[in-house]
Amino acid sequence: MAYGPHTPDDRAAMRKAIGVASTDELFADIPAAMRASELRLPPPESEAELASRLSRLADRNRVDLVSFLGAGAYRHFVPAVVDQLLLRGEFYTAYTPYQPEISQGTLQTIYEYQSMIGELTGMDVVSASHYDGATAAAEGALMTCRATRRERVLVSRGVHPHYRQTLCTYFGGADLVADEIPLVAEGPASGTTDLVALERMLADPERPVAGVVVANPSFLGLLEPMAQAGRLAHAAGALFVAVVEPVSLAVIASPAAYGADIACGEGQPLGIPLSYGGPYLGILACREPLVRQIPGRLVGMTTDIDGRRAFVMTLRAREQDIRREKAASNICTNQALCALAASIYLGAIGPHGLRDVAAMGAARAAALEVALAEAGAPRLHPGPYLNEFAVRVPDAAEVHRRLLGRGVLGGLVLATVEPDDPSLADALLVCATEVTTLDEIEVFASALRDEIERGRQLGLPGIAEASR
Amino acid sequence: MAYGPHTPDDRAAMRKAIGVASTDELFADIPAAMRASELRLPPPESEAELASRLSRLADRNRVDLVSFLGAGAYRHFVPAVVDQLLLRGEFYTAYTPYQPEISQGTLQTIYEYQSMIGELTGMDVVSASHYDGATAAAEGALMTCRATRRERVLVSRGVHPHYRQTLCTYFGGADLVADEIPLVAEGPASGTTDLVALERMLADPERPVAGVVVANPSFLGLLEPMAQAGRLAHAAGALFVAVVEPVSLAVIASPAAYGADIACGEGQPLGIPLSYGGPYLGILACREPLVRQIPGRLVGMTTDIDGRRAFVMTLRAREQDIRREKAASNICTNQALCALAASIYLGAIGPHGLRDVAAMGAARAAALEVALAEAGAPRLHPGPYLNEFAVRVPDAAEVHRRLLGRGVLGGLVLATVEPDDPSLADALLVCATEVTTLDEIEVFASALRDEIERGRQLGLPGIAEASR
Amino acid sequence: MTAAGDRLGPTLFERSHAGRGGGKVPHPPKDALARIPADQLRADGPHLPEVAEPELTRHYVNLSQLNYSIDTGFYPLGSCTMKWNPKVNEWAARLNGFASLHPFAPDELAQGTLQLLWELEQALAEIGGMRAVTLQPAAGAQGELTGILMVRAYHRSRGDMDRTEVLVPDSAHGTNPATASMAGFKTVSIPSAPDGGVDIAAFRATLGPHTAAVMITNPSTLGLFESRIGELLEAVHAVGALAYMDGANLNAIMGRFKPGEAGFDVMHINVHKTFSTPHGGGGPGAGPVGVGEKLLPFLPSPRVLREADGRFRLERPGERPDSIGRVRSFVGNSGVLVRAYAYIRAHGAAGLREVSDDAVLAANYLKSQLAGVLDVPFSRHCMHEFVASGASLKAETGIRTLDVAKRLIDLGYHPPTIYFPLTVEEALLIEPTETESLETLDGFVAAMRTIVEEAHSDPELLHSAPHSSPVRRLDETTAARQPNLRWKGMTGEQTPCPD
Amino acid sequence: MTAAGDRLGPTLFERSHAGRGGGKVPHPPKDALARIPADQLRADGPHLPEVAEPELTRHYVNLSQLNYSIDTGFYPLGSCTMKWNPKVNEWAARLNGFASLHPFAPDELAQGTLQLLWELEQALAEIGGMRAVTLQPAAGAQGELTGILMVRAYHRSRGDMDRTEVLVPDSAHGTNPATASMAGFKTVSIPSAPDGGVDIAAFRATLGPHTAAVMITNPSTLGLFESRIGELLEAVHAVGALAYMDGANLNAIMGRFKPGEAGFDVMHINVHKTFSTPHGGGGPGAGPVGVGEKLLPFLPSPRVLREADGRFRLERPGERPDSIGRVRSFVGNSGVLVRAYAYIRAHGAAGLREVSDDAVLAANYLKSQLAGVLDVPFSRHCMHEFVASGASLKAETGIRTLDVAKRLIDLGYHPPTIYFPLTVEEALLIEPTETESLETLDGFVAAMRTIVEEAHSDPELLHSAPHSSPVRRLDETTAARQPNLRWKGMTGEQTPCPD
Ligand SMILES: Cc1ncc(COP(=O)(O)O)c(C=O)c1O
Ligand SMILES: Cc1ncc(COP(=O)(O)O)c(C=O)c1O
Repeated sequence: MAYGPHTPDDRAAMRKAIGVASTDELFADIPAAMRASELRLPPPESEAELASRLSRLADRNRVDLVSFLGAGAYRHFVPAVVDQLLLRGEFYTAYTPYQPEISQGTLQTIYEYQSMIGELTGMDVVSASHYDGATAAAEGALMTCRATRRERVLVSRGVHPHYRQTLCTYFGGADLVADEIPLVAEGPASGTTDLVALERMLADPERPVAGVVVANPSFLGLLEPMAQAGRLAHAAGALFVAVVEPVSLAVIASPAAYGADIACGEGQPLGIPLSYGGPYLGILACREPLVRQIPGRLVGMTTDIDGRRAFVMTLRAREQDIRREKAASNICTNQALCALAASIYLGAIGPHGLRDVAAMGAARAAALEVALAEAGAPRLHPGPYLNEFAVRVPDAAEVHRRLLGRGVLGGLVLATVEPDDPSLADALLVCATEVTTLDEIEVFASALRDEIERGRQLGLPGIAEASR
Repeated sequence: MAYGPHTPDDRAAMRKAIGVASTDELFADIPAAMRASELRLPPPESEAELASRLSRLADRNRVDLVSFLGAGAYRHFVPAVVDQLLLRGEFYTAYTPYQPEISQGTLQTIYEYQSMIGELTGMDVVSASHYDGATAAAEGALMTCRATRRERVLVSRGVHPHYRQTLCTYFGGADLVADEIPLVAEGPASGTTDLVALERMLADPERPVAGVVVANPSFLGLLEPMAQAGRLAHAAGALFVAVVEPVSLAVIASPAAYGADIACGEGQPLGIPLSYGGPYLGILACREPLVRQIPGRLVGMTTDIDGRRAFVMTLRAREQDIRREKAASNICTNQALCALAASIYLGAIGPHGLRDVAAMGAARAAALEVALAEAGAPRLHPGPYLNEFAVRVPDAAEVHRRLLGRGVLGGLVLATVEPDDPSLADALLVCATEVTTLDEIEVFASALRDEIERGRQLGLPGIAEASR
Repeated sequence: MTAAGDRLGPTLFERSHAGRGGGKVPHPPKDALARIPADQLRADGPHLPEVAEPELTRHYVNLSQLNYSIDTGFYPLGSCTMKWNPKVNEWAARLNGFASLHPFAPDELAQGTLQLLWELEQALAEIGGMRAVTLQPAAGAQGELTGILMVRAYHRSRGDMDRTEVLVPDSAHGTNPATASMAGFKTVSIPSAPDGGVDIAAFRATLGPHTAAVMITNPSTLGLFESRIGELLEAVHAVGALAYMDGANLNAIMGRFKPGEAGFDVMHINVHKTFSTPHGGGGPGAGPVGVGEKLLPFLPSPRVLREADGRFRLERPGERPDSIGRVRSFVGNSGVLVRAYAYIRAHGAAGLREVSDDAVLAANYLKSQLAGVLDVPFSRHCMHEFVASGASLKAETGIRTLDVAKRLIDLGYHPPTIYFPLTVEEALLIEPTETESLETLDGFVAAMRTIVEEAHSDPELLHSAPHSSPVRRLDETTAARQPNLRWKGMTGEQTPCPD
Repeated sequence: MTAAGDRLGPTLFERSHAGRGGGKVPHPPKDALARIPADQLRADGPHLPEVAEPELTRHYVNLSQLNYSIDTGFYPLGSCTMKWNPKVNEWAARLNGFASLHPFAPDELAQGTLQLLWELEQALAEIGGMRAVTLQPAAGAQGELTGILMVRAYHRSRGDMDRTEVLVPDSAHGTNPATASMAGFKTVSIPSAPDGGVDIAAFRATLGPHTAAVMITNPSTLGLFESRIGELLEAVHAVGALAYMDGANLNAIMGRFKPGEAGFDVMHINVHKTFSTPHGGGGPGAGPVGVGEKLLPFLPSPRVLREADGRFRLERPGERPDSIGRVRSFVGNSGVLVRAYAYIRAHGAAGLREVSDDAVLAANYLKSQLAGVLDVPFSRHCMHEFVASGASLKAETGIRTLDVAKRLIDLGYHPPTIYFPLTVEEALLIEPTETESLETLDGFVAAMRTIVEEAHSDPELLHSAPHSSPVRRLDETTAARQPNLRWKGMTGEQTPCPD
């Protein structure tokens, strides 16, 4: 066997001790009629062969393009110390810290993670991690229903579409209602959550609202009127859930500052590789009064019988292994190692470094805005943004495809994720971070200019429309 | 500062405690006239900038060619476990284990390294590592002079030219003599050490020989008449030094088996990356009677005051820090981490795996021999080889250069390292290991066939000569 | 610090000193945020630790050494399959082509990962005897939710709206009932028979037109193969319900039993158990779900598709209207799935079967050796794990299973899972896995013997164990009564960045 | 194993069990070796350990935890510059383009590394004030040998054959005299003056026409800058000898003193000290050598050259006939040099100067704090390290420096270098480096205070220290009298260790 220690002699010794003549006897409980058909899989490979297969597969992915893609997952510089510490077997080959006496490493790092996310969000309670931003948002929304005993949440359309879809799946299962708050269609606030609609939706006495969920920055990169949305929610007896991006919190107002009750979001930008969507880090945090509603693990500080400071999982009565069908959630395995990655990243980069990351992204994005506008792709919305924004590009999908051939991954074609929103039909969502260089912006802008020009000359439908 | 902890406040506090107003005062002992001129270096870089600079430099190296280059440094598959364990800071950020109570990790791994190399070579004593194969060979040769109190060694021309040159540098410094044993020019033994010449050189009563140094396989890849050479050396009262390649020792007779007194060689093939020549691993081992002559560190097994088994550096009276000008060598810092890499590699691959590596290299080399011969590049020497051999190629340097353009690194142009040996004028030294695929051999052979053909058509001088 | 001396250290917050650290990224222009309205900007903080790289590293290196882990010793935690995590898998997942691929990368840029995911789906379907597999769920529990939501969608699609119950054996893992609740079902607990299997009569009595699904863990959390599985499945299907298999214990049965072939309609797999992806101190894992024909239309979206020309692509939004939708963002925990794929390719069919055989052999061996030492309530052959009990020991000596577990720590072993399953008094659920040597198993048995002797000769030693661990038994009551869940305030002063 | 319980384990040989392991490489055809004459083949063995990957890993992980290291704590080992080893450097050296480059790769395939090496040579020459630098030597001691061999070649090239002596201060590191011997010279020891500097009068008396070179360590191994350096160099050159500078202590003087500018003819640099490449438990390092005008022709070959078109190449064999030749295979420890380059680029000129300033500041701070605790024989400002002495303590309490060192282990610190330099009684050579925080330095001082108190109150505690380390004081006598230098034979039986 590839990794196991057992030799034929070892197996014979074990069989003898057990008192069976063959290993087959141990499987006698499997009814004869139900024994498995032959297992058809490719033959085993030595590590050398396997390594070369995996290298070839990895090389089939193209990660060499100049990229402006964000949309919920972000490229950042990760200091080398992060991965080298993550590779310590004592961390990554340990289980959930059920035996605190020999798990203080994991426990203290989780406590510190909770503390760091507490600092970023301003929240009192931080769960030890959820699967990703989408499920954290769904769990956050479910918390509002449990806490208020109401059955309806309002979710801004500015929340990442995957999060909205996940939330719908979870709410559908639980026989709860999730309604969408529209975005402002025109004017200076266009693209942000429609506060008038929100107020109206909250006012329905038949259908009391448990929670209001708004993202800042929004999926479209816009800064949202969080304080106002929160006030409206609270006025209607609802809780306010902020979906946040953690790097932005180095410079953008914290959920606590604008009165959110629950903060959730995707922790991937904190030192976690893109890895085609996972493993990422679901951030979920809340104010103290909601502590018994929060799902997932919590680690607390205590002492041992010798009076030494120590850490332990606590308030376990919320969890499935204790409460079973009455648990706050079914979550068991979480994303602890990703939480560790985020902690080490934050420790390595420090508060000033994190501010630099956020502000550099903002600076590069401003340069990108100017360059793209000059290239013929102006912003779609006028409001303030941090480091991501939508631009109007005639025949966006085709232009985007052609840019790939020129080595540029020109952000996200918004129509592919929001096919039903005509306002996003010819638009790209683009993003810059601290790793975006001015050269890359130049490359993107000039390639885009060429392609728009080319489309105009061909008189493609999208272009025709845009030039009307 | 990039990595340091000191803030301006910290520095002020330290200055205050010391009682100086400025750090400059601490440097008052530097005579004013001798203060340094301004240091002119490129500006500092953040880790993000530095990482991107280093990536770009690394990418300027071309390591994607199909390679048949060996000649003293070999490509091998290295199991992933090797590097992951080497990255453990407790190993690589420790110093020489001067405090054995808190260095048992390093000490035990060195003891195990000594034991493993002892198994491979059959020698009783193995030094904790030398700089590389070349310096190990030089130190091995120096040992023979100390042990015999004679001043002359004979070195086969079949020893790697870098080793011979290094040995000459060391011997020149020590006012000792190193004479070269020629290779057999023709016949079935051509290319191997000339035993007749050796016998003659050993016979000179005026110039008694301390040691005879022969490599197996030789630089040209040939298996040498080690037993005979050793017998001749011993008959003349000289010691016999074998230069060995450690992977080959899985299948080839060990130095102990053919009576060598000292074994040395390059340990790089044991799981150490090519890294453009270093850090590598100088293997140096000897029989028990020579233990007080061997330079470098030795770790021995002992007990602590509680009777627990433990390891410690021992027989230190050979070393520079104790014996100063009378030491066996000036070596201090060695290649301990590379010795650890070799140990982990051997532990991971196991004795059977190591045999597979050696035998697979032999099998691939045999296929390569056939393919190259068919392509027009026959072997230069008829004798047996393991996995490396020389082939005659008309206009070798030019053909080799043109192969690069076709993505093939066709071994070593022998004339570049042995410019004075006419028998190697139009020859390539090629090598196969377990990572060489049959496809790669095919690519090499067919490209070579084309290039030889092309040269023939152009009637290049080298070709003209060869077709005579 | 750790090779000798006290092994505990301060928090990173206590190590913080204003002005330390930095040097990782270039500084932005001063006016970088000038265009952002002031009321959107953060007024203060965040007050994160400021430490230089050396101190940061020591902090984590020293903390890591306080952990027990597979990489340091034997970890026979039942139900968790703490098998070896191969090092090549860690290398593979970090290959730049995998690690730097953006989840919204157009399909044409993602062919390597898409192929890997597609091949992995095929392999898991083959192992489980299922028609198709989704890799989207992030963990076993989310796999369960995904599966039960599909069951729900299936019944609804047939207009069968009254199935409000999910049946779960009393020995089941807590995630099973919790999942049923999250999916809007009522959990009905079904009792175990004395032999550890499901009580068939009670089971039949509970089944009915309200039953949406039965969730069966097979082998069960008692480590026993459900020998009446044929009868059970027939009864489930006879009432129109579906059969869910909790495949967390798949490690016992690869190549021996394919749940889909046997008649299960849906199952989840824990790649962080059977397929060796590391547990990470609590995660991440992945919980692929396999389905039979009936549930195919309801699989979450997007699926990974192979086109006629051999290229791979993701399903587009809305392409499969009956899908239950998304259960998370993007396609799944791809970085984890790379490891599972590597594990399966390293083994092939024969290797995986050998894994299960060796896991079962090791468990039965350990059981046979412990039989005289502790109670072993179920005498028939176990699968990959088995339940022991400290009931007699407690009766004789007053030593509880908790004490035994804590004493094991002193002897250098991670304790087994204790007090689970809930159906066995003073339970120890012991799972050696296939990657532990005979010497290791024997060492563990010897330690258990020693402890049982100590229970008679020196019970106080056990009550107060562990003695040699970095900390000793903890005050969990205070932790819960006055929760301290985060550090507040830094020890140093905050000042601007030095570099 | 390590989070609790006994921390020692068996050797890998004792863990071996025939038939374990494997799976790493494919099997060759059976007849792969058939073409090789039988008498060339190995008859038996090698009897290397056979272990599976889990056991192998645990072996090394657990062993690693028995080590003290920079990554775990404060390591003030004087003369060794145990500074922080930045993690980005480890990443860089492992980049495939660097790590997989063959040393015989044609220059056109090696432009990245050649450029790096060339730039590094320039940077080191600038820091040392030298004309040129060779990166070939594998360590400091080999740098010394290279330098002294160049000195020898220089004198010979001028027909000056009678220079048979190298002068070395009595406080010098052992490699200096050992090097002189290896290069065929006689070592003449020159005494120190009471202020720790060279005794000028004695020095002048020793200098003469037989003097080939003087090897000066500056700052000296006492941590003192040689304030009479101008006089010394003048005297050396006046007799036609050359001045060698042992630059192992360069960490103190970057940006403050350039040896080449000051008049040194040749120096070596330890990149594993000043430029942060890890010590690796004993190596590898690299010992670049800088030379002034006079020794330029003698530099070892090959050098790295930059062509007019900006491309880089290696010197060809024989291209520079006066070269002393090779001192090793290939161009040098390139993988180590990548790390040194990264360190220099991370700091730039200001950063390197700050490194030295902070190293000197920290050493003087520590000295000031320890002044009342131990003897501090030299009162003037030290450079990056300083000598303390336990002479008074020994006189008062019988406690030796060795006991102090061992007791430090219990308190969580690596001891300083002890009994070196040889010129100071009961010496402790203490080098904090620039990467240790004030809190760490203060903690060390407090520990020293505690120990000195204990020396009076509880001397037995110190005689028998350390108490908390994995092993205690060793029987070094038996180790040397009956050396056991390798394991012979495999056991597979021994199972003292549970993991
Ligand atoms: C039997 C069983 N089912 C389900 C689960 C839940 O899996 P996960 O922890 O991946 O959510 C577990 C994990 O502990 C389990 O043991
Ligand atoms: C002053 C001094 N010179 C020379 C050396 C030798 O350097 P290396 O150990 O790299 O050979 C050392 C190293 O310990 C040293 O401290």
